Amino acid sequence: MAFEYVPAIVLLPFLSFLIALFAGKYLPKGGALAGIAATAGSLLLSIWAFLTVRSQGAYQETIYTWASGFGEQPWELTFGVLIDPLSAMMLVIVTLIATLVHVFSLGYMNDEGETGLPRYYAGLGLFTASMLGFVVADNLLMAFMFFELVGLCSYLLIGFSFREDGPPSAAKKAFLVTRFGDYFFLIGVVAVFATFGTAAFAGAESFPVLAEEAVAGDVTVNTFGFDPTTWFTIVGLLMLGGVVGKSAQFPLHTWLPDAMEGPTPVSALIHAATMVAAGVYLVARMYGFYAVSPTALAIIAFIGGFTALFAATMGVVKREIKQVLAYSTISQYGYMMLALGAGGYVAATFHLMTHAFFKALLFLGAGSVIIAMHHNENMWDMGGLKDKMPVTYWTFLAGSLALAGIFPFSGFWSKDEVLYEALIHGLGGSPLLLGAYAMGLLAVPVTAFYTFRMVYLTFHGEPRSDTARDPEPVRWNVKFPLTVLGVLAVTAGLVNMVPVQKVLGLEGIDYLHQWLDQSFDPLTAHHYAEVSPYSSGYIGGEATTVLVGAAVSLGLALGGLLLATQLYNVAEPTEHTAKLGAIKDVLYNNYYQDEFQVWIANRTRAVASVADTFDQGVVDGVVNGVSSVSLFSGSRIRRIQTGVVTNYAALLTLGLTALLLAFGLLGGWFL
Amino acid sequence: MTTDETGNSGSSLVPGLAAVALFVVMAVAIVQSSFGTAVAFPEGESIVAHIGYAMFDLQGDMGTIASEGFLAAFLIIAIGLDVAVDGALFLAKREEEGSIVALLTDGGRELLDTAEATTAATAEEASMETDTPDSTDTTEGSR
Amino acid sequence: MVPAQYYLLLSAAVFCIGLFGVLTRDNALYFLMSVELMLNAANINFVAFSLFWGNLTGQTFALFVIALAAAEVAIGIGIILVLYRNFGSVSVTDAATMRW
Amino acid sequence: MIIEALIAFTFAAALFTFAVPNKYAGKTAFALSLVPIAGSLYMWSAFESGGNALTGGEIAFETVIPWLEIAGIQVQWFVGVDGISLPLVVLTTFLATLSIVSAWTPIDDRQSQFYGLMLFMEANLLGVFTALDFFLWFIFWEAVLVPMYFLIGVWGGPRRKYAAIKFFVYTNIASLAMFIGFMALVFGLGPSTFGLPEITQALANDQLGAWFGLAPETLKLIAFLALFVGFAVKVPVVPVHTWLPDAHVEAPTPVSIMLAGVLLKMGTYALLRFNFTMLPDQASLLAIPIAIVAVVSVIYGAMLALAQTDLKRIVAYSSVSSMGYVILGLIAFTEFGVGGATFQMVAHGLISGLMFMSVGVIYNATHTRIVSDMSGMADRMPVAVGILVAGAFAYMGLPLMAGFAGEFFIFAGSFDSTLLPYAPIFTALAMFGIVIVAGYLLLAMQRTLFGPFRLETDYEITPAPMHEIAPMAVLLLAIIALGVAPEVFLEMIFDAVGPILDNGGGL
Repeated sequence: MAFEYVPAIVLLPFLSFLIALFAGKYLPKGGALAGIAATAGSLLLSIWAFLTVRSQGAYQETIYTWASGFGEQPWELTFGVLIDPLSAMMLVIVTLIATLVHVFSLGYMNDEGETGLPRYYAGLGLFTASMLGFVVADNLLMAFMFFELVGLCSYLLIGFSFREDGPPSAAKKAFLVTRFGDYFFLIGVVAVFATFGTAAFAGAESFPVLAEEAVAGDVTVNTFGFDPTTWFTIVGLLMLGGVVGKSAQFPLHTWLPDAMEGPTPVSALIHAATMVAAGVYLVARMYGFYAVSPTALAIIAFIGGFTALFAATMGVVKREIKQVLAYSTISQYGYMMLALGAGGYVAATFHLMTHAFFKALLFLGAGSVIIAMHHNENMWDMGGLKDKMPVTYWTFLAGSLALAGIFPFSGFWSKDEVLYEALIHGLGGSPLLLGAYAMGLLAVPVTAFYTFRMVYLTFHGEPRSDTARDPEPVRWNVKFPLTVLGVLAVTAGLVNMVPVQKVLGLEGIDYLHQWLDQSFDPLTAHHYAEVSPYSSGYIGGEATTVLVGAAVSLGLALGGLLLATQLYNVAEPTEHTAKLGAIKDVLYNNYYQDEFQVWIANRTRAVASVADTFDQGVVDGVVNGVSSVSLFSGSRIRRIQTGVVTNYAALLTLGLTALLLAFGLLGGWFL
Repeated sequence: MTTDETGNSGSSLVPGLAAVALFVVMAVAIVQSSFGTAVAFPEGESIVAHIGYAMFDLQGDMGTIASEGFLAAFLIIAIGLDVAVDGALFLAKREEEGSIVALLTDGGRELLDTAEATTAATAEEASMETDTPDSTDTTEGSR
Repeated sequence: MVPAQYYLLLSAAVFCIGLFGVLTRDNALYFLMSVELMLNAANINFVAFSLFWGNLTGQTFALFVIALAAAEVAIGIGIILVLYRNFGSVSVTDAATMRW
Repeated sequence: MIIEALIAFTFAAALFTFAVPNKYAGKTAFALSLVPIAGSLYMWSAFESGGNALTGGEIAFETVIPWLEIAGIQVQWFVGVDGISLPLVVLTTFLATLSIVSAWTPIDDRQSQFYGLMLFMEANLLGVFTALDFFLWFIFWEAVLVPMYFLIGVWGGPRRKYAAIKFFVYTNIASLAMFIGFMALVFGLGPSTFGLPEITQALANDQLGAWFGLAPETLKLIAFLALFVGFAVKVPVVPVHTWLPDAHVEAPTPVSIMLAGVLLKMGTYALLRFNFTMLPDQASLLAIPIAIVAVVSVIYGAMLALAQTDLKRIVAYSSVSSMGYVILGLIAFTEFGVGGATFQMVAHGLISGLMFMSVGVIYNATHTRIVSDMSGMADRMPVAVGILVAGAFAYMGLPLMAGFAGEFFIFAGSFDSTLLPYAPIFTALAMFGIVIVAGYLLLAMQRTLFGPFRLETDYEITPAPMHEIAPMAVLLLAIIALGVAPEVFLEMIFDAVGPILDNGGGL
């Protein structure tokens, strides 16, 4: 019953997009109310679908045939919905955050008197629709399509303030960098079609299942002359390009900090909670395909672990509050990738969920601070906001504790499970994973440090500017979303208390594990665990390993927190970056990654202008050369036309003589 | 060739060699060729009279020597000759100022000059007006 | 009877003499005369082959050619007059503005 | 009968428009051009696909009337459509009307002649896409050049004469090569008519004899090369593309729309009809060189677009790039490859039409097309810029817009090609074009449309008038509709493409 309304989950925000776009300027609040109504409606329908999945199991239906082939390529390119535990959970997350962000936007955009509100709400609506379309997609092609649409909305919303110089440039960069990743993704999609003839995620004829059977030798597919495993690794890595781009993993992460040029609610919705999650979600969606390829998994884990550490170090020195959050986002998605690569399907999904809540919370909290600070984002101008905006402070603190991974906030549970999975599978004979685990572990104290550096600089100490002394108050429409998310950030971890279960031996409190096992047969969590190439190893026993792992990561997090307290929880904090020496410059400049990409872009344009010169000079030069040769010879030959009639007569005579001679010789007249 | 003989009339004989060459080629070809025996005209018939018949398409009724009918050609040539004579007169009658032929060859410069001269003339002295009709009369009279 | 080749040789000779005149002279009046020669070369052929085939068409046509020659001279003289008027001479080399 | 009626009406409309006073010519031409739209829509609705017209499939709306006889070969008035040509006929009628409307603002001189020539061109284009007799087809093919020459040469920009002559001479020489190539085939075959179906089927049945001392295989190869060169210029592919940017830059906006939207498709349409339908074996023999040409066109064209500073030149070079995809799809010889290439012809026609129209609207307001001369146009012309942005994204292959559908079909088809060696590598290389196209379009948009408002030329910028926005909106809607429901054309295209693949395509 509920499943029949699943398309409406996607279409409702789309409707609000149309309303805001065409009628927004005639509506009160610039179309915000339509957006809130639509996303709230989607939220309710999603919850309904979620509950129905719980009672009736997963559901898949093809809704629309986009194109269908025949003959040797009988591919059905369809749109359909796949509602299983993973997508139902994601639907609830996306619609919930979208609704809250819409409400928050009332405070951030409408109350601040921004112009272009219909465009803003149209963008939000289209984004929500595209993201939901991506989430419910039942095949890779549909997923790719909505993946791209999500990118478009990101472009439109980052570049919202198009009258300034920064946002359009950041929007361009975001689209271009993710497009570069999507290029590989598209090759992957095409390769999947060419290999399997289908791109369905679920069902007996779905490509992850076929891949599994092909590796086992049960079916043959077109692997273009490669060994099946090798070919699936290649295809999987190609599709990983899109994931790396969208989820801002190294080396395509550079767009995300720039994307903070967009309005803060957009950063919360798109660049923290949902769109960036699309990449990770995609890997989780077709995890069965990756599971057959150990190499691809190892690469995913390594990219994830490296990004987690790499991005965290850059977050340490940033001055703007949103920049810190941006790098922490990159870093946290690194954890999810690490989990996926380490065979921790549930762990990744878990962290995806908790991160969505606490990062949305942190961004909205930062938005609240930015409203209060009259759009000054520099943390060194803040300070002492704790007393003036208590709701923001306490919720922000909850989010920060979750981000830092402090017991018992949600982030602790999920991050701990990620690291645990990496650890046991690493110990089980995958030294590469241990390397990734080490990087993930190293990132823990760094994360805690920059998180609390941010908290202390923003809320503690003495106000360091006039605006911080007299901040602008925020209204209910800001506080309400913060409160909801604050509660979730504290409690969301309770859905999956695996360590507690393992240590205390309690059965049945790993709700998320059970939940994700309810899907169609090959899409279940324990099936993935079976397929994945890893085996587990423990330090001592399982419970010991859990305890050791949790203790180490919690200890490191607390260490980072304490260091931050030491340095910045003072009345007059000073910059300590000078102590980093030469590393400081490297970190400030983001390891010169941006410079490197700008350099690549400039090289490309230099090559382009060389090509242009070549085209104008050589290719067109040949054309013009041919024409000038004929023009020149024409100008010479026309000199025959002397204008003197005697010459014409002479030419006629000679011509006639020559002609007669020719005919005579050929015809034998002179014999 | 074209430049150095503008003054004197027809000095260079070199182009004439082409004519000689043409003659040589034609002569060789002619000498080498052979024709069958000639048919010739029947004895006793008046050739001139038969030409007359042919001219007026009467050869079938009156004559015995084969020929085409030329009445149409005769009439066309007659008209052609008339046109030629008229044309010759037309070309010959034009004198000085503003002739069409002059315009064709000088790109209209003369017309411009004439127009300026005329305006200048009318502005300066009106007495000249009597001269112009006079000259026109003379031209028409010569026709 | 005289063989046809002789007539043809004569005609070719007359034609080439006319052509020679056209090629070597630049006085337009010479041109008229030379062209007259060339036309008459054609007439010789007409008449010769009229006799050869026993058909009067050639002879009749020769008459037309003569008439055409008259017309040509009439026009030609007119053109030469205009030529003289515009260029101050009857040399064909001076009337060389229609080139290139 | 409907096809003759359509062509005859359009010719008559052209003549009538010539006689209408300048002031009313635009509106008259618009009203008259609605009739061909209605006709083509009727054809579309009444069309029942029945295979490929050339390989013996059913020909819809067919008319065969003997006309002339040349060298013992019968020339016929032979027209008809199949699933390949019908979408192009619909595209032609639509774009012609929209470009006529888009001419209302920029064309302020000799309007009646301008619109008359536009309609004349439309009539000939309809002829090109419907004629099934080579002789008839060739007449229409060449007759398209004449109005185009005048439209560029009379109403064009400062270097219009250079551009018009270059366009005319270049494409005409190409036509010559093509004509010779085809005539070699005709004389080798000695068919009884110039009908394309007869020639195609005779070639498929190996009826080609030796001619002029050339063995049939050699003759086919020569003919294939001559035809390919002839059509490649029209498409155009690298390295015979240089007439295109010049022609586009000098041509007025509506002419650019027709040039990019329909005229370029003549080349790919003819490639499909002649080279790939009649001589599939030669195509597979030359698969690698052709694929190289396609990939080079995509990448090189896109790189050139990246280096341009004139908005119109950017779009012009990107057409070279997009046409490269079509060639790649054709050489793949798979359902999705060839079908996608045909679909891409229509899609690119609409999208490039929209892009040129948008650039034209900006030009009408600013009187400049140089990127560095302006910025922040979105501030002054929000609606036009909005549609331009949408069009640019369509060009980049945004899903649910026509461009993505075409490109995806082509990529999917060519990746899977069994005929083209190293197909996945060629496909992957060509696909990199989608990154570069995003690069240059986003860069150009960022510089001209966004940022603080600045304009070097002294013109007051007002929002674009309704009659400039409306055709853009129509095109955008069509692009989205085709992107959401490609089946409307794809089904009939696939139906007509299938027999081509059966006919050959494998060595």
